[in-house]
Amino acid sequence: MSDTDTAVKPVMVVAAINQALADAMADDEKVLILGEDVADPEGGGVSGVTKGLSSRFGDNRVKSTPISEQAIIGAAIGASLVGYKPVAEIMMMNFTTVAMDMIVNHAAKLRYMSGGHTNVPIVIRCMTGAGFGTGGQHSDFWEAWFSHVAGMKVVLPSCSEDAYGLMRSAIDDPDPVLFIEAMPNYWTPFPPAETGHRVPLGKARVRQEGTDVTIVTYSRMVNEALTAAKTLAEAGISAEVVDLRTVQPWDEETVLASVAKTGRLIVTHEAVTPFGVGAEIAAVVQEKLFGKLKGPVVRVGAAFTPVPFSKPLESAYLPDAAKIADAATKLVKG
Amino acid sequence: MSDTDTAVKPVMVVAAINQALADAMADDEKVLILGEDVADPEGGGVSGVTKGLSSRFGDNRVKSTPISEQAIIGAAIGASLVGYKPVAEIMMMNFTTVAMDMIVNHAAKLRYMSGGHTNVPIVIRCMTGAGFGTGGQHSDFWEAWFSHVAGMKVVLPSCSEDAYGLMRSAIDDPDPVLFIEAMPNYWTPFPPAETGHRVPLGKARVRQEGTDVTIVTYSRMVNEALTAAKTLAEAGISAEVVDLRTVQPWDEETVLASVAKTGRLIVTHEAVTPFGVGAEIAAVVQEKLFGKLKGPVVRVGAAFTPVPFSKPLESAYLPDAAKIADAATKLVKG
Amino acid sequence: MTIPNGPDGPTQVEIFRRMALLKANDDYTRKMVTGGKLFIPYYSYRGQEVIPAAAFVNLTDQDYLCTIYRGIHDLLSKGLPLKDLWAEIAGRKTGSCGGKGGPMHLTYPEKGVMVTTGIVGSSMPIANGLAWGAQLSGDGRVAVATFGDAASNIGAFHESLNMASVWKLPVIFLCQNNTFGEHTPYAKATSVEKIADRAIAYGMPGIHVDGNDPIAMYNAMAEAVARARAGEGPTLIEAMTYRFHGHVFGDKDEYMDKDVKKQAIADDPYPRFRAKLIADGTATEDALAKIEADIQAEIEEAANAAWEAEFPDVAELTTDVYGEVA
Amino acid sequence: MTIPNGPDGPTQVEIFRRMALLKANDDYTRKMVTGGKLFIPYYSYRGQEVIPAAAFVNLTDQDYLCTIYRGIHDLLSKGLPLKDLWAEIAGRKTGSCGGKGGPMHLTYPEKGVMVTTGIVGSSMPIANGLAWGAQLSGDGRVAVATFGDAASNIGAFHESLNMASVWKLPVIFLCQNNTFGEHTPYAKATSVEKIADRAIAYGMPGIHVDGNDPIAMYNAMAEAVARARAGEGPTLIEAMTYRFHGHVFGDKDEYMDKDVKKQAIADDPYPRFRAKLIADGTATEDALAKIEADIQAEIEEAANAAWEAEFPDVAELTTDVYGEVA
Ligand SMILES: Cc1ncc(C[n+]2csc(CCOP(=O)(O)OP(=O)(O)O)c2C)c(N)n1
Ligand SMILES: Cc1ncc(C[n+]2csc(CCOP(=O)(O)OP(=O)(O)O)c2C)c(N)n1
Ligand SMILES: [Mg+2]
Ligand SMILES: [Mg+2]
Repeated sequence: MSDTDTAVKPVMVVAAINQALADAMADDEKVLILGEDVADPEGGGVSGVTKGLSSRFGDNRVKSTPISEQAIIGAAIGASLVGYKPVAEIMMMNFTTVAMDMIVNHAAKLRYMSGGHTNVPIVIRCMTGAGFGTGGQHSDFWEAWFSHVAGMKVVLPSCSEDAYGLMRSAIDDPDPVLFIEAMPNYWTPFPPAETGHRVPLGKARVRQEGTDVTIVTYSRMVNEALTAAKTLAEAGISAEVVDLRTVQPWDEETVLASVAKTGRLIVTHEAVTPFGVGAEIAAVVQEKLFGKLKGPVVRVGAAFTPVPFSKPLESAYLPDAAKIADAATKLVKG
Repeated sequence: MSDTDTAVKPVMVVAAINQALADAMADDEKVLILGEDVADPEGGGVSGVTKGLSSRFGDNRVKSTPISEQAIIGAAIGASLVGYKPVAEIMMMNFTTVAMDMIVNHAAKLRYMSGGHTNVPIVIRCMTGAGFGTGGQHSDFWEAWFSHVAGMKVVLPSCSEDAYGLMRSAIDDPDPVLFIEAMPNYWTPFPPAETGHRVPLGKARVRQEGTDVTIVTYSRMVNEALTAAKTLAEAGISAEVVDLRTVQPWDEETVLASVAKTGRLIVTHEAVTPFGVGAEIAAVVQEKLFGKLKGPVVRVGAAFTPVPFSKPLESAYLPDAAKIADAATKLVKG
Repeated sequence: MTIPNGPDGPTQVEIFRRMALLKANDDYTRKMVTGGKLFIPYYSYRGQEVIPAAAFVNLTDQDYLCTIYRGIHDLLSKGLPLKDLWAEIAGRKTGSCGGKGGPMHLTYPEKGVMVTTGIVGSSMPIANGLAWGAQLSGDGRVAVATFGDAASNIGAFHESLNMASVWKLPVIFLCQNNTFGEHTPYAKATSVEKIADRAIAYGMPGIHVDGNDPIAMYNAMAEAVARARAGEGPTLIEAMTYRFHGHVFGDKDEYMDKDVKKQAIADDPYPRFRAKLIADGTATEDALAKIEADIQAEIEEAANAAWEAEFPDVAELTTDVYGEVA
Repeated sequence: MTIPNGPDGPTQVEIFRRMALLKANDDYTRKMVTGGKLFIPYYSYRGQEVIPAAAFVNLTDQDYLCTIYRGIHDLLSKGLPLKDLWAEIAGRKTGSCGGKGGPMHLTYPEKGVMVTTGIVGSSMPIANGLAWGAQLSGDGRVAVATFGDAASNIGAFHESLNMASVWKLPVIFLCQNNTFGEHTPYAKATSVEKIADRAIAYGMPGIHVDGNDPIAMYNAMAEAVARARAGEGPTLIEAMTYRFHGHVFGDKDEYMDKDVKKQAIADDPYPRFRAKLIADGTATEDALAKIEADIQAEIEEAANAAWEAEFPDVAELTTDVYGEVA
């Protein structure tokens, strides 16, 4: 936060990411941007995240691409191998599926396979999230896939300050970082970050302290968890909310310390529950805190279905504050 | 097994899958095969799994394809939408990355997105496994990815009888099934299946009964687990070995029954540990059997690295009987 | 290949009827979106109606279609009933997909509408499979994949056209070149002057046609369909057209050249073809006006039925994920 | 574009030296595999040596290369030192990748060897990025992606050539057409007579060249390199050749026509070029023989050094997964 005492104006997440990209480009001329529609003649990205950047830094450093996701990531990888720091946009997370080979077989592995003689400092941005009626092919959260791949880092900011700070750290990072943006809170105003702010990758943030139950989450679900915490407080349950911010690597230390204190853990994310990030956290926590938990680790994720279109189904599909509060209440009250 | 008392000749896993495909094609003319090199002029597949089938069933039903994995899965999906039952080969699991869109955005979702008006009864075969010095891009196990996608089924046989029976069930199944073959036990002889044998998808098999610890596993690691069980028996530890056979959906009932009995669980697979199938099983078991476990659920997977080439590194990377036995001993003896 | 003689009078009227249906449906949909009755990301196809209207009169209900998010014109011309469409885009249980698919995933197998995809390029690999099925069955059906100009730059396009050619599949790749991929103009993304020329890379006939000319469009498609039915393999058709609105209806379409857009709208093929039919004596003003009025009534009826229909029960959330194992 | 005059005498001898290096290295590798000293899946390039030998004399150490599993000839011609190669394929810690990469993933940035991939088609998208880097830096470097004929049917090929053309990247797509993709013959998988013709689809020059003719191969590459360095964009080169062995060395190569194979081996370009150099008076028998002898000694020395080197320590398993965060 600002160290002056003037009131700071909240900024939207899109603006924070835009600012982070602009500041990174200004600080380091090796930072590049590429992706579909990212340059200003094309509107600066379909959500305007890269608005103004091509005008300011030139067409060479901010390039609109053909619809060719393999070529986009390939271009980013190649440029990164020779000293550039590309930030590649793959519009929606579901479209990463056409570039998976480039991401997991190449970006993630080139450092290792070359015995450390090369590395791939790229950032891959994508957005996702249900709630807009975009249906089955535009809303999935697949952070668990990429977290299962050695060599990848996976980041999911929940607010403007973190979006800025995580993006700066992702660009600084010497390895490929998947940066997943939650559309449903793109346009929510949050307190801004200071210029140059960094959020170290792999460091969680305790968003609210509590003593009865820990709620571990990230991305858009942080707001739901905070809302749930309010509901729970009214019912006399004190919830601690931990925003992971990075899921690969995730901050075991912070999570274990919190759960050691509360004795109870809810993990919640928008991704479908089975084989999701919650499974990994549950697996680690039940092992490291065996015998010290007051109840099982409970997961609250989306229903195990494709994302439905129809509003009532889409709402039922999604986890939310009410479902988190319910689960926490059951866990605490038994 | 055969109900006659003549000694049955063991068959290799490759032969069992070949037989299952042949029998399915003979039983149902809608069954098709496509993939790179699968027809006989091309050798009947790089591992010979489809040998003899194009000669017997014709070039139309067994088609060698261009190196075009998206087109391969697309062709399978399209044909399946109009009544065929294609079995598509994507040679190695790492190459599924170039067809991920077709698999997870389309094959897995078309039934749901069409409100049940269409369905995609395809089988996608691929092989994988470290141990052959093929390095970082030919050996990954990514069953956890596909298990995270609603609409997919994921099968990994460990022996010839199951390979036959699971393949027959996969072909019968009305939905997309990913059939993952472990190269390291392709050429191992196992007891054969009876003609027409089916192994229901989602049903585990207790390969060895025991009372002190349950080892849940699948694919090639089943043999390692059985070897570990022998070592453990010598040390006075009685291990129950459960072969999941299907990881999506996995047989919760059998696993929970076994762990309820032994009070201890090791999950082992060749995939890297973090965010793997073991995480999901641990998460479910710690919840459903909370307070009834004698120790934490322990996972034994590959190291969290890309697959290294050099033999000593590759061996260190892989989980094996010794690592399983160690983990089980620690768990039981504390 | 015999060169077709062009559409006869009744066929021209049928093409007009479909154009009228598509245009009126787009107009009404935009009205409903603007008015806040319909909450969907709407990819208006206004300006592109001629392509499916004229092309698909060459198809039967048994032929297959794979289309894309911007494909409601394709779907309607292929026979998706209005009431199934409207109920679906309104998310009602009476929709063609029970409300689960929505506007980007409309499916209606009774009329050969097999897949609507939201992933650029993905209509093509699946169309190959439908065509392979038809080839194996020997039933004479053809499969059509529609897609945009920018989709011709994605890998799936290449793999599909190559496989279709090698396998001589009865499939037609119908590219609707509206000169934009989202906000990016054609030349900034595409390295060839005419997408039709890419057919050369696959030893396949490529047809470049004015997709706003119903007669030319009909003829191009007739030729491709005849080739496919004769077992002579696939065709790539590039139909030139223009999108009157932004990529998603309501976006700031500042990336579209104002003058080009103005001119395109002035050249709207709909009134032009309407006038031509009357001038030719193929139809009377009254007859066409009646077609239009009937269609308008039908659309409003379908929309109204949708508003009144129920939403799917929440229990539907978890059905249709997997089928029943026999 | 100025048409090059062809390689001068010393360049021809250098081409021969590289051919000799590549051939002898393949011969020796097969011997080591057959003899059980080397446990690797070996993708022999025997028969394809002329392509990188003649093409890459046009490159500097600063130019970039992305090659494939069947690319050890490319790597050696680009300058990968023998001892780094042998130690790597033997899995030793002294290998170019510390034993972690192995024969399919050799990397040696000092000589511009940036990526060796085992995924068909994936050399191309990354080569674009290297070329983009060169373009941005204005350092005059070019990037070369090598790949096989069958790889020209995969999506990454298409996306890469299109982007390279639109962005006018200094990249050369060098297709080594050995008439097979694994076991599948060219025509069963590829829909166009000449892959070079696919350049039309990208508004890019396509060159079809006899990849077994060192002079023609040199000239084709010289032209492409000149174009790239002049900022005139990418070139697709299809170099015709033949693979003397099966896809993986030791496979049953029954899918290869016996007569064609016999003829190809009879036409081995290596002895032909050797004889030509002597006949032309470009080099003496003694000089060439000395080149061959020196190379043989160097290869054996590199291999022997590899056998004697240590394997990486097991602690190396978990290093190089992530770098250090500053
Ligand atoms: C693989 C993939 N990448 C990106 C997108 C986002 N996207 C949706 S439509 C579109 C433009 C497609 O343009 P074109 O193919 O010309 O079709 P049009 O929309 O003009 O009809 C893009 C980039 C997508 N849906 N799928
Ligand atoms: C995406 C992908 N699909 C399949 C394979 C398996 N594969 C390895 S080499 C090869 C044949 C490639 O042929 P070509 O491109 O002509 O190169 P060549 O081996 O003849 O040099 C195949 C299919 C792979 N490595 N990657
Ligand atoms: Mg377009
Ligand atoms: Mg080849």
